[in-house]
Amino acid sequence: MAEVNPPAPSTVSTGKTASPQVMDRRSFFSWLSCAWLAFAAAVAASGTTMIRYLFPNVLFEPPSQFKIGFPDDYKIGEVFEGWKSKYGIWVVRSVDSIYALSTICTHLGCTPNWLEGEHKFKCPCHGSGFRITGINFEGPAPRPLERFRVALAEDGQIIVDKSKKYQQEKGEWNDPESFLKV
Amino acid sequence: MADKGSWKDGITNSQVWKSVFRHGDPGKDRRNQALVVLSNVFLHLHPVQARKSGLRMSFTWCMGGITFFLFLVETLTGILLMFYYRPVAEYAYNDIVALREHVPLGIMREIHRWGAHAMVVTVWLHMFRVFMTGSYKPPREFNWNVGVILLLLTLLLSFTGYLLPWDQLAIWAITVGSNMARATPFLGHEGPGAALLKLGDIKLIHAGADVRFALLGGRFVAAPALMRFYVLHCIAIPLAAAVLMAVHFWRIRRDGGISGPM
Amino acid sequence: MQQLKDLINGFSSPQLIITGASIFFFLYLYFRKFLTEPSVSLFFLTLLVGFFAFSMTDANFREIVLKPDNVPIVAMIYLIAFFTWFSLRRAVENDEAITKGGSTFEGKESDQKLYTWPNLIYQEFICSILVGVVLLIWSILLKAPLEEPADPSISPNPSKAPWYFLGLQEMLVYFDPWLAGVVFPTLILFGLMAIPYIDKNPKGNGYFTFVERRFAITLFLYGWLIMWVLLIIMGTFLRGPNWNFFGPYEKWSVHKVVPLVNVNLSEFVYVKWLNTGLPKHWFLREIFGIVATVLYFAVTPFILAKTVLKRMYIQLGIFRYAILMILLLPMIGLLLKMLLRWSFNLKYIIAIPEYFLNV
Amino acid sequence: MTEDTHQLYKGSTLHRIFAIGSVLFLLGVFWMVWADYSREWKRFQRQFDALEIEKAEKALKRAEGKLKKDEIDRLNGELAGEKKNLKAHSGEIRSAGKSLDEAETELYKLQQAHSIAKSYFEAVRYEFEEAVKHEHMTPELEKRLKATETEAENLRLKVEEAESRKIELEEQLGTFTSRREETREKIDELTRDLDQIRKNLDSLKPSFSKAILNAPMLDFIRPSLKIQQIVVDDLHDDYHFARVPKVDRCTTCHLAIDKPKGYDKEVQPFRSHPRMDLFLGTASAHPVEEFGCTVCHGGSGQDVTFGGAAHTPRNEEQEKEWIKKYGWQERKYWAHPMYSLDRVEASCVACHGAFQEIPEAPKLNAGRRLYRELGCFGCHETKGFENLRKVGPSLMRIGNKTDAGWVFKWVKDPLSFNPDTRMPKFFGVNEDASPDRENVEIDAIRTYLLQHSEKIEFEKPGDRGDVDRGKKLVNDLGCLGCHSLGEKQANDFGPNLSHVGSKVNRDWLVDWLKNPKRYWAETHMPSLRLTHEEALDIAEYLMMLKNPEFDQIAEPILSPDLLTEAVRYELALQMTQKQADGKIAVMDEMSKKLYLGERMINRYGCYVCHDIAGFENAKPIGTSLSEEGSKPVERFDFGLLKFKHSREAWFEQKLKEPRSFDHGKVKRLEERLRMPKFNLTDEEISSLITHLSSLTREEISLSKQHVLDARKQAVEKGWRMVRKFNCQGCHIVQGEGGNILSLYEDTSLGSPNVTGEGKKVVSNWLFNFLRHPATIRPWLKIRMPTFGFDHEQAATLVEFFKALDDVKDPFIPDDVPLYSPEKVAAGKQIFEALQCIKCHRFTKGMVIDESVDVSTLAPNLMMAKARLRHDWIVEWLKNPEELMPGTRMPQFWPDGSSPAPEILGGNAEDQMAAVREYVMNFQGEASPA
Repeated sequence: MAEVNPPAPSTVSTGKTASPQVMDRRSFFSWLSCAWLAFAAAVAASGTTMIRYLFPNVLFEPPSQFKIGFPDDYKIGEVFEGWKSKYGIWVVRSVDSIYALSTICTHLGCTPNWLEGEHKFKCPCHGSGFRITGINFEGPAPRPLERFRVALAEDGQIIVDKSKKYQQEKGEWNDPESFLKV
Repeated sequence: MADKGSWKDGITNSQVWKSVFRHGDPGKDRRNQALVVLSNVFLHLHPVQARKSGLRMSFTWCMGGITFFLFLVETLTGILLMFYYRPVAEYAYNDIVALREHVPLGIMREIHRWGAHAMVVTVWLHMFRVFMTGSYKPPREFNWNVGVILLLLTLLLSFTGYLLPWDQLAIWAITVGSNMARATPFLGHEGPGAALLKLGDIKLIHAGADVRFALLGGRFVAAPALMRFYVLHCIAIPLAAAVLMAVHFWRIRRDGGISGPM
Repeated sequence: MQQLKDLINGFSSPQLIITGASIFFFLYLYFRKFLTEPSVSLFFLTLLVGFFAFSMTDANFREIVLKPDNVPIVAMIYLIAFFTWFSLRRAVENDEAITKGGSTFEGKESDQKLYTWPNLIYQEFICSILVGVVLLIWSILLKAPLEEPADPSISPNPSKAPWYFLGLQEMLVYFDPWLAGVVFPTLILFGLMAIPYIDKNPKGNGYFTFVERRFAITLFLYGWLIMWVLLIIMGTFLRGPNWNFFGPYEKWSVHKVVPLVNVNLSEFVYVKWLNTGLPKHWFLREIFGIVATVLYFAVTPFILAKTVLKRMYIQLGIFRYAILMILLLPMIGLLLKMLLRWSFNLKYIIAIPEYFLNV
Repeated sequence: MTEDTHQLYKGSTLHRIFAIGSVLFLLGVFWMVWADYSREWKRFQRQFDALEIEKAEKALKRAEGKLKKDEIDRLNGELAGEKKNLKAHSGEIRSAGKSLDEAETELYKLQQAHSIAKSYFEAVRYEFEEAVKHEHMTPELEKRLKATETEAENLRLKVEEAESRKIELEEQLGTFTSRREETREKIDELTRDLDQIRKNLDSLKPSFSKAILNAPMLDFIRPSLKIQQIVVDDLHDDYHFARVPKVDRCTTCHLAIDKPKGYDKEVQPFRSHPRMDLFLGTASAHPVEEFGCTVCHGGSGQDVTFGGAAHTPRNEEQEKEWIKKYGWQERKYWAHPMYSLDRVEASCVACHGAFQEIPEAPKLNAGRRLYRELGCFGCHETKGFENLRKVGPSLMRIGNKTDAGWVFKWVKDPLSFNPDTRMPKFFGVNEDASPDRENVEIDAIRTYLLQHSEKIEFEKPGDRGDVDRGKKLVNDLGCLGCHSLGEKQANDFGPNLSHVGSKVNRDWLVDWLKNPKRYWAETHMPSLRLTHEEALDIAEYLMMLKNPEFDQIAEPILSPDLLTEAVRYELALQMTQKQADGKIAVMDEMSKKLYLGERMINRYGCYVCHDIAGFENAKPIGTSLSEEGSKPVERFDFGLLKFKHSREAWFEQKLKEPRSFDHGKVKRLEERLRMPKFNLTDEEISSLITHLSSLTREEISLSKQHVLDARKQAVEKGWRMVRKFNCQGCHIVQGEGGNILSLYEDTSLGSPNVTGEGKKVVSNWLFNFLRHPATIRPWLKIRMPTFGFDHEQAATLVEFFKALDDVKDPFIPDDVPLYSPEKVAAGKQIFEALQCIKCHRFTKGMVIDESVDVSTLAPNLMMAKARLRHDWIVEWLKNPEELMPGTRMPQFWPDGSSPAPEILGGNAEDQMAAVREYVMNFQGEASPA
C-alpha cells in the first residue's frame, strides 16, 4: 500500500475530466442502464434463491400425525408421559375426554415437568406452572399450554395431529377436534 | 434532470457515502479512476495502470481472472452445499440424493461440480498462456512457481472433492488415484526401497503405515478417508490456495504488472 | 459410413495415435506459417467439428462422450485447440514483424499505460458474468453424475481416476506405479517450477513468439499437448474395460481380450539371444538393464553436450544443463519406453520384483 | 474512426456485451428456478387433486340427494318458533345473563386471589421445609405457614362456592335456551356430512391463495404440493459401509395407495393397493408405516421421478406404454430395480424364508418347489437348500434293475421314454455338438455305471402272477397316491408307471415292491406290506406296460477309433501328450470306456443327482446361486446373444436354452457350458425366475423378520415331512390334499381325512401307528403304507398334528372321570338304543366277509381306548360333520336335544359322557355283534 498518490502517468494527460467520449449519449445510457438493471435484478434474484435454499422441502422430523393406541390404554386422571420424548406430547384422560398437551412451555419454549405430587406441570427454566388442564396459573407463562388435534382412526386407535393446534385463550378448546369424548 | 442530480449529489455527498467511498465518480475523472483502485481492498489487487498491451484480452485471455472467479463460485456454492451435506458413510450418499431429489436449488451441486471441472481447464490454459508469452521470465520466476503450486492445489481440490458424493464413481476414482501412492519409493508399502526400512525383521513400511495410509486414514478408501478428504477439501486446501492466491496477485504487481516486451 | 468407422476403429491404437499426433505436431510447428492461416485453420476447425458431428451419430461414441463427467473434456479439446492455434498465430505474426525489423503486436502498445479502471476491471467483470452464464446453463442442462452407493466389493469396469489424472493412468501401461504415479508427477511439478531457472533465453518475455524460443516452446508444447492432454483424451474416451484400448466407435465389451505377451529385457538377452536360462541372482539377471539405464542417464548427457546440444551446454553452464538433463532424459525415456513396448513388446528394462523396483 | 487513447475497447461495445451478459444472467437465474421448481411429481399431485375434486363433487351430489329437506325445514320452523318464545322472555334472559356475568367476574377475582395466596403459601412452605432441614426453625415461620395456609384454604372454599353459583346460574339460563340448542344440534347432525364434503371440496379446489402457496420460491411456506415420505428405522438400504434406514417417497405420487375404498379401479399411479387386509392396512401384517414400499417392491424409494424410482415394466407392451407416457428408461446405477408385478413375490423370502411354502405366494412357492424337485441345488450351492437328499435314484445297483440298452437310450434322450420325466437332457443340446462323440460318451457313462453296479441276490419269484389281480391291486392299494399310469391321474409324485415294463426287469420289480428300501435305503417309496402273491400280481401287470416306440430305437454302432480319440483328448488334459499315448497303448477297450465314463460323469455332474459308486465325495459343479438375485447384471455372461441385458431375461434364456450362450463362441470341449436342458413350461420358467430373483443378500433386521415360535416351528417341520413323503397324495391335511380321493366315487372308501388328528388321537398311539400302521378300517382296500419312519420323524409328525390343533399333552394325563358303573351302564343303554353297533364293530379280531356292505362300516371301537382322546369323543358326538366334513357318522344330539329322552333325564351332555365312559371302559367280555 505504498502508493497513496497515483504517480502521474507519463503518457496520460492529467486533465481533470476525461476527454469527451464519442458515442451516442442516449444509446450509451440505455445500454448501460439496461445492463445494470438486469445485473442488479439477476443478483437480487440469485440472492433470493439462496434464501430459498435455506428452507428444505423435506424434513426428517417425526411425523406430525401419529397413532397413540386405544382410549382404554389411558387411565382416568393420569398424565401419560410415554410420548413425551418421542412425539412431544402429554396425553391426559379426564373423566369424559382425552386431550393431547404440547410439552412446550408457552413462555420461552423449555420443556416443563409433570409433578405428580403437586399435580401440576412446572417449567424448570422460569418457574411457570400449569394445571393438569394445561392452564397457566403461576410464573411468567403468558398463556396455557397448547393442545393438539385428536381423533379416532378407523381401527379405533387415537390419532394425534400435531400440525393442528388449539389455544385456550382463543377459545379453541371448545372445538370438538381438540379433545376426544370417551 | 436538475432535481435528479440534486438527490444523487445528496447521497454521494452524505457522510455515510463518503465514509464508504473515498473517491468521486470514476466515470468522469482520471484521478478518481486511480483512487477507486487504490482505496478499494478488492480492486487494489490491480495496479492503478498497466501496459496497454497487457490489458488486451488477446494477450491475457482473462484466464487468470476467470479462474479466480471460478474459485469464488466454488467457495460460495461449496458453503451452501455444506448446509446439506454430512461427510459420514451413513449420510453422504443420501445427502447427495437429497440434493438431486428435493433440496430447493439442489442445482448448486451441478454448479459446484462443473465449476470445478472448468477451473481445472482454465488453470491449465492460464499456465499455457503465461508460458507462451514467456511471462515466467525474470523478474517473474517466483510467481510462476507460486502458480505451479496453485495449479497443483486446484487439482487436489478437485480430487478431494471427487470422493464426497460417496458413490461408485467417487470411491473407485479415489481408490485408483490413491493407489499410486502405494508405490512411493521408500514411503509406500509397494514402493521400491520400502523393504529396506526395517527394524531387525520388522518391516516399518506396510499397508497399515505408509503415505497412502496417512492420506486415507485406513488401508483402503472407507469412512475415515471420507472425513479426511472433506476436511482437506473444505478447509485445508482452500485456505492454502487463498493465501497463495493473495501472494500470486500481489507478486503480479510487485513484479511489474502484467508482462510485456521490455 | 460403417466402413469409415471400421477404418477409424482399426487405426485406433496407442502407438498409431501417439506417433501420428507427434508427427502432426512437428509438421504443424514446422509449417506453422501456412497452417495457422485463418483460412487453413477454418478448414481444420470444420474438420474437427465435422468429425465430431459425424461421430455423434454413432451410439457407442455418444454413450462415452455424453457421460456427464466427459463433457468438460470435449469442451477442453476445443478450447485447447483454439488457444494453441491462437498463440501460434500470434507468434507467427510477431516473428514476421521482428524479422522485418518492426515491433511486435505487444511491443507497439507496451509503452502506453492505461488505467485499470475501467479498462481492466470492466473487462474482468464482463468476463465473470459471461462465464457465470455459461456455467449456469451448463448446470441446468447437464445433471451431475451420481452412481450407486460406494461398494468396496464391486469395482466398476473400467475404474478410472478423475479425468485430469488419466494421463498418469495411461503411463501406468508402460511403467510401474512408482514411476508413473510418483516419480513422473514429481518430475512434472519440479520441471514446471524449474522452467524459469533453466530458460536463460532473455528473449520472448512478454510477447508471443516462436522463433526466438524454438526449443523451449517445442519442448513445452510437446510435453503438454502430447504427453498430457492427448493421454487424457485417450484415457477418457478410448480406454475401456480392463483398460483395453477401444476405437471411438467400438462397443466397450468387458470380454475383449488382447494378447499380453510382454517380455523383460533380461529374458531377451539371456533366453532369446544367449539361449541360456535366467541367472538366479537378481543382480546378475538384471545387469544388462542396469548397465543400459546407467549408460542412458550417465553417458547421454556428455554425448549430447559434445554434439547436438553443444551450444546450449555452453549457454547454460554445467549446473543448469544437469537439471535440464534430469528433466529431459526421463521425458525422452518415457517415449523410448513406449517405442520399445510397441515394437518389441518389451515389458521392463530392469525387473527386480524382489524390491518392487521395475523400470 | 476516432479513438479514445485511454479507452482500450470501445465503451459502447463493452456496455452492449455487459447488457447482453446481464440479461442472460437474469434469464439464467429464472430458468434455474423454473428447472428446480418443475418436477415430475408435482404433475401427478395436480392430477390427483383433479381426481379428488371429481370424486368430491360426485359425493356432494349424492349427499345432496340424500338430504332430508323436509326434516330440516321442519326443524328450522321449530327454531323460528323458539326464537319467538325467547323473545317473549327476553327480559328474564337478560337479567339472568347479567347475574351470570357478575358471578363470573366474582369467580375470576377469587380465583386470582386464591392462586396468589396459594403461591405465597407454597413459598412459605418451601422456606419452612428448608428450615426443618437446616434446623433453624423459628416460631414466627410456623405462624406464617399456618396463616398463609388458612388464607389459601379460605379462598379455595370461596372459589368453590363461587363456582357452584356460576354453574347454578348457567343452568338457569340454560332452561331458556336448551331447546334452541337442541334443535340446532339436530339440524347440524342432518347436514354434517354435507358440510364435511363441502369443506373438503373447498380445500381441494384451486384458489388464488393455493396458487401463491405453491408458486416457485414461495413454496416453502405451506405448499399443498409436497413430497410425502415414509421413514422406516429398522429396515435398511445396504450402502455397504453402513446400513441406512429406508426412506420411501413412493406415496408422493401413489397418493391413494392406502385409501381403503373407492380407488381400486383408478389408473396408476392413483390406484389403491390390493389386499389391504394383508398389506398396508394398520390392522394387516404389513402396515405401510412400519414397512414402507421398497422392502417388498424393490426400486429406489428416495427417488421421486418415474425413471429414478426404477420402475420395471411387466412386459414389452407395458414397456412401450411407459416409454410413451413417462419417457421410461431402464435406470442406470441402481442395483435393485423394482420387481415387476409378476416377480414381486420374490421379496417375501427375505423375511419369511423360514417357511418352505410361504403363505400367499403361490408363484414363488411353485418356483421353490420346482427348484427342489429338479435338484438344481445339487449343482448350485444355495442357501436354504442344504443337506437335501439327491433327487435322482441311486445308481449304485442299477445293473439289477434294468439293462444296458435302456440306460443308453435313456441317457441319450430321457423324454423319448417318459415325456413327464424330470431327468434333463444332456446330449443333443449344444448346437454344434458331434453326435458321434456324444454317443461314445453315453456309451462310456453307461459302461461305467453298469460295471460299478453292486449285484443283489434276489429270491426267485417262481410262479407268475395274475395280470387282472395285479391291475386291481394297483388301483386299490393306493399306488395312485403317488404314481400315475398314462395321463396324470391324481398324483405325479413318483415316476409315471406307464412304460415301466420296458425299463425294469421282473425279478427286481417283485423285490422292490415288497421292500423298496432293500434296493435303495433312502427311497421315499414306502412298503405296502405286500404279500409275495400280491407283489407277483402287481409285477405281472406292470411288466405288461411297455413303450414299443422306445423299445424299437436301435443303439448306434460305435467306432472304437472314436473312443480312442476321445480318451486321448481327455488324457491330454491331465498329462502330457506323450504320457497319454503311452497310457492308451496299454488300455483295452473296457478300461478306455471306464476311464472316459468316469471323466464324463465328472464333467456332466451325474453324481449330484444320483448316488454313483466312486463319486461319493465329489463336489457340486455349478456356481453358487445363494446371492443370484443380487448379482450385478454386468457379471452375467450374455455371450454373443442379442437380447435385453437384464437379470431376468438372462435367467429366462438360461432356463430355456441353457447352452445357447456358447452360440458363436470358439471354445474347447471342456470349456463349454454343461447345464442340461430341462423340460419346462413357460409357467414353470417364470416361477423359477421368481425364485431365483428371491435369492438375494438382503438382510432384514430381526424385528421385521417372521420369526417362528416353538409351535409354528413344529408346524413348519411337519409340513416339510408331509411334503417330503407326499402324505397329501392320499390324505386331506388341514383341508388340503387328498388327491387320490378324486378317483373314488364314494370318498369314504378312500383314505381318511386327517384334519384335526391332533385333537382326536392320543399322541402315543399316533406315534406307534405312524411307525407300524395297524388296520383301523378293515373294509378299506387302500392301505396306509409303512414308511419306515425313525423315532424323530414319527415324533415330528405327532408334534405337527398337535401343534396344528394347538393341543398340549399335559404332564398329568387328561382329567378322566373315575370309573362309575352307573354311567357305564347308562352308556351301554344309549349305545344299544342308538344301534351304534350296526356300524361300529366292537370285537377284538375282525373279519369282514364279502356279504357285508362295507359302506355301512365304521371303526372298531375296541381301539378307541388306546387311540382316542378323552375329550374329543364328546366333541365328536356333538357334531361329527363339523369335525370331519363328509363323515357318515350321524349327529344324534343336534343342538343339545337328546335322541333318548328317557335315559339320564334326557340331558345330552350327560348322555354323551356316558357313551364315552362305556366305550372307554369296554373290557371285551361281550361281543355286541
